Amino acid sequence: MSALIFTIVLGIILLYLGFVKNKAILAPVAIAGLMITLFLLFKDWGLGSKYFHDMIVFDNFSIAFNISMVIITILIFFFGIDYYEALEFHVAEHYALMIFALTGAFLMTSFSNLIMLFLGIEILSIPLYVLAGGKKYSYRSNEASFKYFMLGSFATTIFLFGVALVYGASATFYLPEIKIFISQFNGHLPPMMLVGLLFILIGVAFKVAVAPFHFWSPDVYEGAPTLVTAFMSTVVKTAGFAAFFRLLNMGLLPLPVPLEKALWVMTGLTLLIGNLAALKQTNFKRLLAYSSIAHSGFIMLAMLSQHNTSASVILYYTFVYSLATVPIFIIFILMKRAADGSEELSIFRGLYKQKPWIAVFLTILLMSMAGIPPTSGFMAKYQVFVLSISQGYLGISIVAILMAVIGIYYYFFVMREVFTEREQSYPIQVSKINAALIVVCGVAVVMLGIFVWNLPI
Amino acid sequence: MKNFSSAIQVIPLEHYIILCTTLFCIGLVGVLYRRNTIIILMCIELMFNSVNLLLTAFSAYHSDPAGQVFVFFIMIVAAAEVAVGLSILVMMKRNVDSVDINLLNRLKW
Amino acid sequence: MVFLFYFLSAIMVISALLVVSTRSPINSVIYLIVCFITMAGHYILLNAQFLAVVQIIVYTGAIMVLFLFVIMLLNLNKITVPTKTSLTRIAALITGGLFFLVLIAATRLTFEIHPRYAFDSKIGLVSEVGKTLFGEFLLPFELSSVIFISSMVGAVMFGKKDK
Amino acid sequence: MILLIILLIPFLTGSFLFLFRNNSSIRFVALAASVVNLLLTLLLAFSASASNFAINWINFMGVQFALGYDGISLIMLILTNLLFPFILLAGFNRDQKNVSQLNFLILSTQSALIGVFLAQNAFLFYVFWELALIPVYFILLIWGGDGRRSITLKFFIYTLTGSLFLLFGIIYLYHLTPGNHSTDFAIFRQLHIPESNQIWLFWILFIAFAIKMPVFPFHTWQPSTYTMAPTQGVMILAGVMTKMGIYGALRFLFPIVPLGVLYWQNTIIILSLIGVVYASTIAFRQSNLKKLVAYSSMAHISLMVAAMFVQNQFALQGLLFQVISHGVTIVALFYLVLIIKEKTGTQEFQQMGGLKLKAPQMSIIFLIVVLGSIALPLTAGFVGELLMITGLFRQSAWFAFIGGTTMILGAIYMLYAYQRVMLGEEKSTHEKITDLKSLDYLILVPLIAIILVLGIYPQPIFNLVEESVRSMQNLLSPIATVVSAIVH
Amino acid sequence: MIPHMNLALLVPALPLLGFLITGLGYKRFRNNQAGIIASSAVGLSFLISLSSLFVLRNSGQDSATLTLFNWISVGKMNIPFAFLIDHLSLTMMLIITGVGTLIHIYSIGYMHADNRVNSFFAQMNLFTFSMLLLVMGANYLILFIGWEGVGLCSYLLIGFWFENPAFNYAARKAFVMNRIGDLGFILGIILLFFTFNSVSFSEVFAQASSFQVGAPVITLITMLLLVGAVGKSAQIPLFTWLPDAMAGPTPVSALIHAATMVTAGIYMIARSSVLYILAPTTLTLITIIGLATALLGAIIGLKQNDIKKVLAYSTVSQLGYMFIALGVGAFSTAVFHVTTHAFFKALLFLGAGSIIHAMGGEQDIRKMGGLRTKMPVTYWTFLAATLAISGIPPFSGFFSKDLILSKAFEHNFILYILALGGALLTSFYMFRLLYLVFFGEQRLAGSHPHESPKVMTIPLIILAILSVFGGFLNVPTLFGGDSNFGVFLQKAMTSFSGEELSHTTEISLILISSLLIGLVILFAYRTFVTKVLVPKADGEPMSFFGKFITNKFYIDEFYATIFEKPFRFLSGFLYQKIETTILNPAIEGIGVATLKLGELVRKIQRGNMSFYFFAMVAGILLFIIFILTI
Repeated sequence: MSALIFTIVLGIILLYLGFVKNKAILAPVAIAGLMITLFLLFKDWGLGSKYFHDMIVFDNFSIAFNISMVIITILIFFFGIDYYEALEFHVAEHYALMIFALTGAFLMTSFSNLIMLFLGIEILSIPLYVLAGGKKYSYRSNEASFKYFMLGSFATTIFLFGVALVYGASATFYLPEIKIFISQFNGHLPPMMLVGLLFILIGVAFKVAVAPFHFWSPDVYEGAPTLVTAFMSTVVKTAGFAAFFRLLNMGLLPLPVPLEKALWVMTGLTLLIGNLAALKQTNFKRLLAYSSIAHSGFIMLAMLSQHNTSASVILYYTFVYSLATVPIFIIFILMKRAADGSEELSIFRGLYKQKPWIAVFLTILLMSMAGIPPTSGFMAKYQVFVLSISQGYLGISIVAILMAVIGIYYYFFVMREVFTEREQSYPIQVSKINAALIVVCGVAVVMLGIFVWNLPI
Repeated sequence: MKNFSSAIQVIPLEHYIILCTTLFCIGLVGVLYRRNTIIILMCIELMFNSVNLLLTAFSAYHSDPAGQVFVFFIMIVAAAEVAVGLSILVMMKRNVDSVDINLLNRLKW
Repeated sequence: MVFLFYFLSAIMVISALLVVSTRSPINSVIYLIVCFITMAGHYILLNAQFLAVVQIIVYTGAIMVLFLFVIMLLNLNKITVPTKTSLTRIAALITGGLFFLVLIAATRLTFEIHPRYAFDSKIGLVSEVGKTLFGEFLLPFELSSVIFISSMVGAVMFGKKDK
Repeated sequence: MILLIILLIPFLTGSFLFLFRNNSSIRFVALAASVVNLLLTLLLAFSASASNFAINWINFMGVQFALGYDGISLIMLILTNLLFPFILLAGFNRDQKNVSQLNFLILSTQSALIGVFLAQNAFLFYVFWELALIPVYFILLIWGGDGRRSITLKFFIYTLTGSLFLLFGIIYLYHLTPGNHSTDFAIFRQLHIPESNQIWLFWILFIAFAIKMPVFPFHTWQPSTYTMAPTQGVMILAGVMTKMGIYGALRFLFPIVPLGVLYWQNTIIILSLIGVVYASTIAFRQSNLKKLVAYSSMAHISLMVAAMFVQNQFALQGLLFQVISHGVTIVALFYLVLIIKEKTGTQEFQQMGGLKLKAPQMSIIFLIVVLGSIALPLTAGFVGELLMITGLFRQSAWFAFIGGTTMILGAIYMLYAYQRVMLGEEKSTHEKITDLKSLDYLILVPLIAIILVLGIYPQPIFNLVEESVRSMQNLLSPIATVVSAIVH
Repeated sequence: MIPHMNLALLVPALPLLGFLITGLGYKRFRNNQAGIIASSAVGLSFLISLSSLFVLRNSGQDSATLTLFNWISVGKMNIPFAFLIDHLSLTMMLIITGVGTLIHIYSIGYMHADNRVNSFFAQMNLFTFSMLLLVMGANYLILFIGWEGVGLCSYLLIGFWFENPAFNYAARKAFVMNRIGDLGFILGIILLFFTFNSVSFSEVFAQASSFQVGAPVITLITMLLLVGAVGKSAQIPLFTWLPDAMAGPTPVSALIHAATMVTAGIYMIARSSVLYILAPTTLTLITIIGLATALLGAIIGLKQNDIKKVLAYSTVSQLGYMFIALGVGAFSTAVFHVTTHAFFKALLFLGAGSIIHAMGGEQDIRKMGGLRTKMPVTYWTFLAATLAISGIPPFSGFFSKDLILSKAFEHNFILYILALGGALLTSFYMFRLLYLVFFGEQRLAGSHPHESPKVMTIPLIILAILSVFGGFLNVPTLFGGDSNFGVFLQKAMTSFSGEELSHTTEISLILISSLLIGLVILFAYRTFVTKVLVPKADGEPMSFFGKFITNKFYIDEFYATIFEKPFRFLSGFLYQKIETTILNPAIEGIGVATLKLGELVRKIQRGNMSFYFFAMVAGILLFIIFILTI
């Protein structure tokens, strides 16, 4: 709880710091603040404290996810030092909004009442609508923000309608009570309840870009400022899945059969669409967007294979995925800068010759994304498959495996560009801090693959 | 004021549900039907309101104030969203000089 | 009371339909305001006085005015946005209709909702709502400030003219 | 502990290569490491005491970092460590770009391959299995020939598809293990999986190996990849990595899904035999020397697969013997292809001929290798093929006959190749050709010596693997009882 | 263990040593050094073989086994690297080393001008080594090593002048055809192994007695072994490689394709006589194959104009006779014919080599003539050999061939008639050759034939002596002899002990055949010497049969049509149709289809907001229906 409060305060502090007109102090303050948050979060570990009539529950699950998200945010802020050098206005707002979004994410990991979920989603989303449009005069940024907002609020109405229906049937917003309510039907839920739950699930699924509610994500990811995209595809995704899992785990398990089947269909569709659409992608940012959809599919797979390690697997998956994604985005930013704003895959050509170390780490990161041992991405996928196969979902596991192959194809397609020579490669400039962080992330990605952990959450 | 009667006592709950569903669907059709962004925004507001009414009706039916508090929060969020949405709209108008939602389609495939 | 319910409902539905179908945004706003006012009437019928007041203040008083401002500020009434092709319109209507049918079917299918508590007409009163809001729902109430601050920041960011 | 040392030496040395600036010192250090490894391996092979290494790794997933070996592993280990010095030598004095990276990648491959052969649990096996592929991918991508971009990707995706199915199989087996799940081979072996499951599980596991080996319809990646690959890459691929498939099949299929093996036995044998005839026939048609050798490799491997699936002692011993023999022969062949390419500037038969006039020594060595490849008695190839055909004969005389056609077809296409390259009139393009250099002798003479010595005195290898083959048969004894149950 | 028997190990070891010395150090030798080393290696082998013979005789034992080491020992399969010295192998060893020495010496002269003479001798030595391995092996696998080894050397030596693509083709053809036979052979060995659990001669033959005559498994084994023999000994249908093998240097033809290697098949069957006795069906087949080959070879020989081709077809024909002998169960007779044939056919080839040498490489007999005076030694030795091959008493060929004919007569009268016909044809074409080459006028303008040097003529003379008197090794009882040779061999193999022919029948048979042969020689003399009838040039029109025979019954073309072309077609079909058109695109097609699908899926993302709304609503709608109906 103290972490939550502290983060909000931090956001406000950052807003005020905007008046100082000194961009240089923003990132250090934000990072220091988040470090403190991290410390506060660690302090709560194992306490399982509940607050305000059980509105939010800071159990180990939420703390673990929060820690993971804070770490990723810190990473992004570190990269932001360099990134926001170029930006002149509203830097403080950017930091503050990200912090606010993080607050929303905290709520999404710790809610136990639908209203907290709703508020969490909104607190997360509204700053993101703004952040996506952060490059005010950029047409693409504008479009991204607009699309995100329109589709997002539409999804919110759907979500709310679902909440209303569930409330109508069960007369409560508390997940444990909903669970009790559901359990008295022995799996034969009334249609109203079913539809209501479906709508709620769709509302959350929208946030994590699960097909067929994923349409916003490629466009928004492509149009938004790259750092924001990195934030969205990591922290927001983590928060979304934490919320999703919590919703299922606290409120709906064992999942009513029709809903379960619907979710399986969504998982399959997500895997298919995410991977297939990325296959022929030539825009790197968009490729990452589709790949992020694809990863959603894998996480869904882990989530639906209900097992007591599912939460840990999702945490591991989202964390290592984020850990690989952020530096990839950073390398991309650097490449894009060098290539005069081009976002095509071909800008990576010749990187190996130009900066072999960057190329090697990019390779490691991409390998992690593709799921090649011994990187952590492989371990994540492995654990997902262990879950899904142990729970007997063989058919969808085969589909997932085939899709993993496709995934390998497009990641290695990029890698191939990196190692192909070109007459004049783009003169990429890497600042020391960025280089250090890329190295740290690359090493961490491998190390996490070798030292796999399993948290009891 | 103390014993003010409530419509929920005489009107069947189904009627409220039908009414709200109708409104919700009208809003939905509006979203699909129109290309003017501002009207689509209004339609979304309409959908919010239908949810509000539904929640209030349920709240009254269950005699549980939580539903009405939820409505209050929805209103808060709706207001915030409208603020952000309209500013995005303004920005869009500034950039492309139109409010046609289909004009923004450079990001695709 | 029954009559009042149907009367309000009729106005509400008709004005809602008009919101969707009118060409001019200004008219749409006006109809939407009508719709929201009838909605407030519904709240009063349901004895949710607090909500009725908030509805009037927030929606008709703030949100819709905001809409009006924007429309007039940007001179949107003059801009003609091309209408959709008739095919998409029909598709929209059919989709919406289907949606309606399915939802109705889902909500009516052989299920009786049992009220949770014994009837109490006072729950919608300001005092009751206030107690709940500042008791059970204190945390969300506090946190909703974050929503406002971020939307405010956003609006300022977008609206402010940079040199 | 020695196992861990053997596993790590190449990789660690490879990592230190970046400290050197001088190309020749890089190569020398790499070579020294691999030679040391070879010596250690031989020490291991001929020392009486067994050696194991195990530490806990990922406890909650039942994964130990456990290394160990039996005769089959040992054969593979010897092959790997025997071939890598030559593979590294093949790079000496050649004009290559990024020497340190190349040698690092080669050494990493060696480590990964050693890991595959030593791994004692399926997870570790899988990790090394994939790891072996990565450096090879880069070797092909960076140092490959024309069309490397698309061919490499195709190769990689193709093999990975198989691997992921293997992964599926491993996880499936893992979830069948009792109690706290485990991926140990030892525990996998004790699973009694119902036959209906074994029947499909067989394919899930087999596809990865089938693609790697490759078995008939899964081979299409191979010729183009071999043709495009740099010589050192193709040596690794053909010499050692094909054996990974064989090793994997021996590790997974027979002990774990014996009933599945039994069910599909004839199918696989027939497929492999089709592969033998098919590849041999196609090889004759090739106009490119490297491609011809590629198809010849496929033909030999197919015969090995067929022999593997008849599962009797002759076939298994012959197979394991042939593993070494084929590895040595194919490496020598590809090295010769490289020299020929360097000398004539081409691999197309049309532009070659009469090389024997200018380079008689090379032609003799080439001939000896060719003879080894077509299994002339007193070369290693003969011993292996004889035993394999004997094994096939036990299953069915027709299998032996079709497998034996490799003797005829092999002679047809290999001698055709020899004739087109070495014999005939001298081509005018061959003006400045010289005979072999001392480096070439350093590589080729030991390889030929191995081919001949093993052909004349093969017994040490048989002694090495006999026990494992017997234990393998013991593992298969349940099958035997089932077979007899079906027969009676 | 027989004392001093280990000496016999030197017999194969010396040629191997010679091979290694000449092969590895081939750059350093000048002039005739390599030839001398090689010849002396083989010569020493001959001496040692001879001494081994005496050692064996003195020991009073029939055979000796020398084991070097365990070659392959896998499970029940236990194959030692061992040699068996018995009378049969000693006979073969003596032939190989004896004739081999002469041919090696001869080669010194014949090849002196060639710049790769050193490698020639290396290969010759390697061949001798392999051949010795073949005949000395104590089990079928060692035999097989030699069997394949001689095939290899044959390949190398046929293609010795490798600049000529046609020669290379011939070499490859020889190797591949041999390999076809070898496949049958190796399968036979494997079946043998599974039948007897051993492949060593002694054990197999010891166990064979437990099988009945005509046991299917024995028949199958013998049939498979026969396939090998047919390939190696150039019988129908695998004989076409032998005439083409004449591409090699002439000493090679003499050593490999006349005296030794081609008789390996006969040796192997003779060696396996114990098994073959048990398989009458196979024996009948052997007889038929032998007869057909004998006649076919003889008929084709009638019309050949290349001196070496004539001799090649004559070899094919003579091998057919040996097969007949094997087929009727007269194994020792077959080996006897092998021996005499080695003498006179080697002589013939060497003589032909001498002629070719003299004519400056010309091989067409139509362009020769009148060499009798120019090359007297060659002429006389050639004449001796011709008389021997024609079976004129008392030349060596007479004894062996007559024995075969009489055995054939014993067996079947028609067989005898046909075999006799073949013999007549043999004498006709041999004398045709003799007359065309040595009689009449010299037909090639501008050449100055001269007698060959001593190093070549001395071997000729030695061989001529052997050809003339070699038959006395095995004088039948009819002439007061005691069939020494046959008795000698009896210890190593079995034979049918059919009833002996009465002496009167035998004498009448000899008289008839001698008379007929005399008539044929006379006829040939009238045709080619008196009438000076020279065979027509290639282009001139010929009768149908003439053409048919001149073109060797179109068998090469026939094989090309039914084997080679289909194989080429199949190869092309598999590569271009199956591999390139079906399999490759099929796998690639999966990839391409996936990419196409990806493209399609990508196109769903249209960038159009209205569409996104529609898609979302449609999705929701479908999911509601989905969960409500399921």
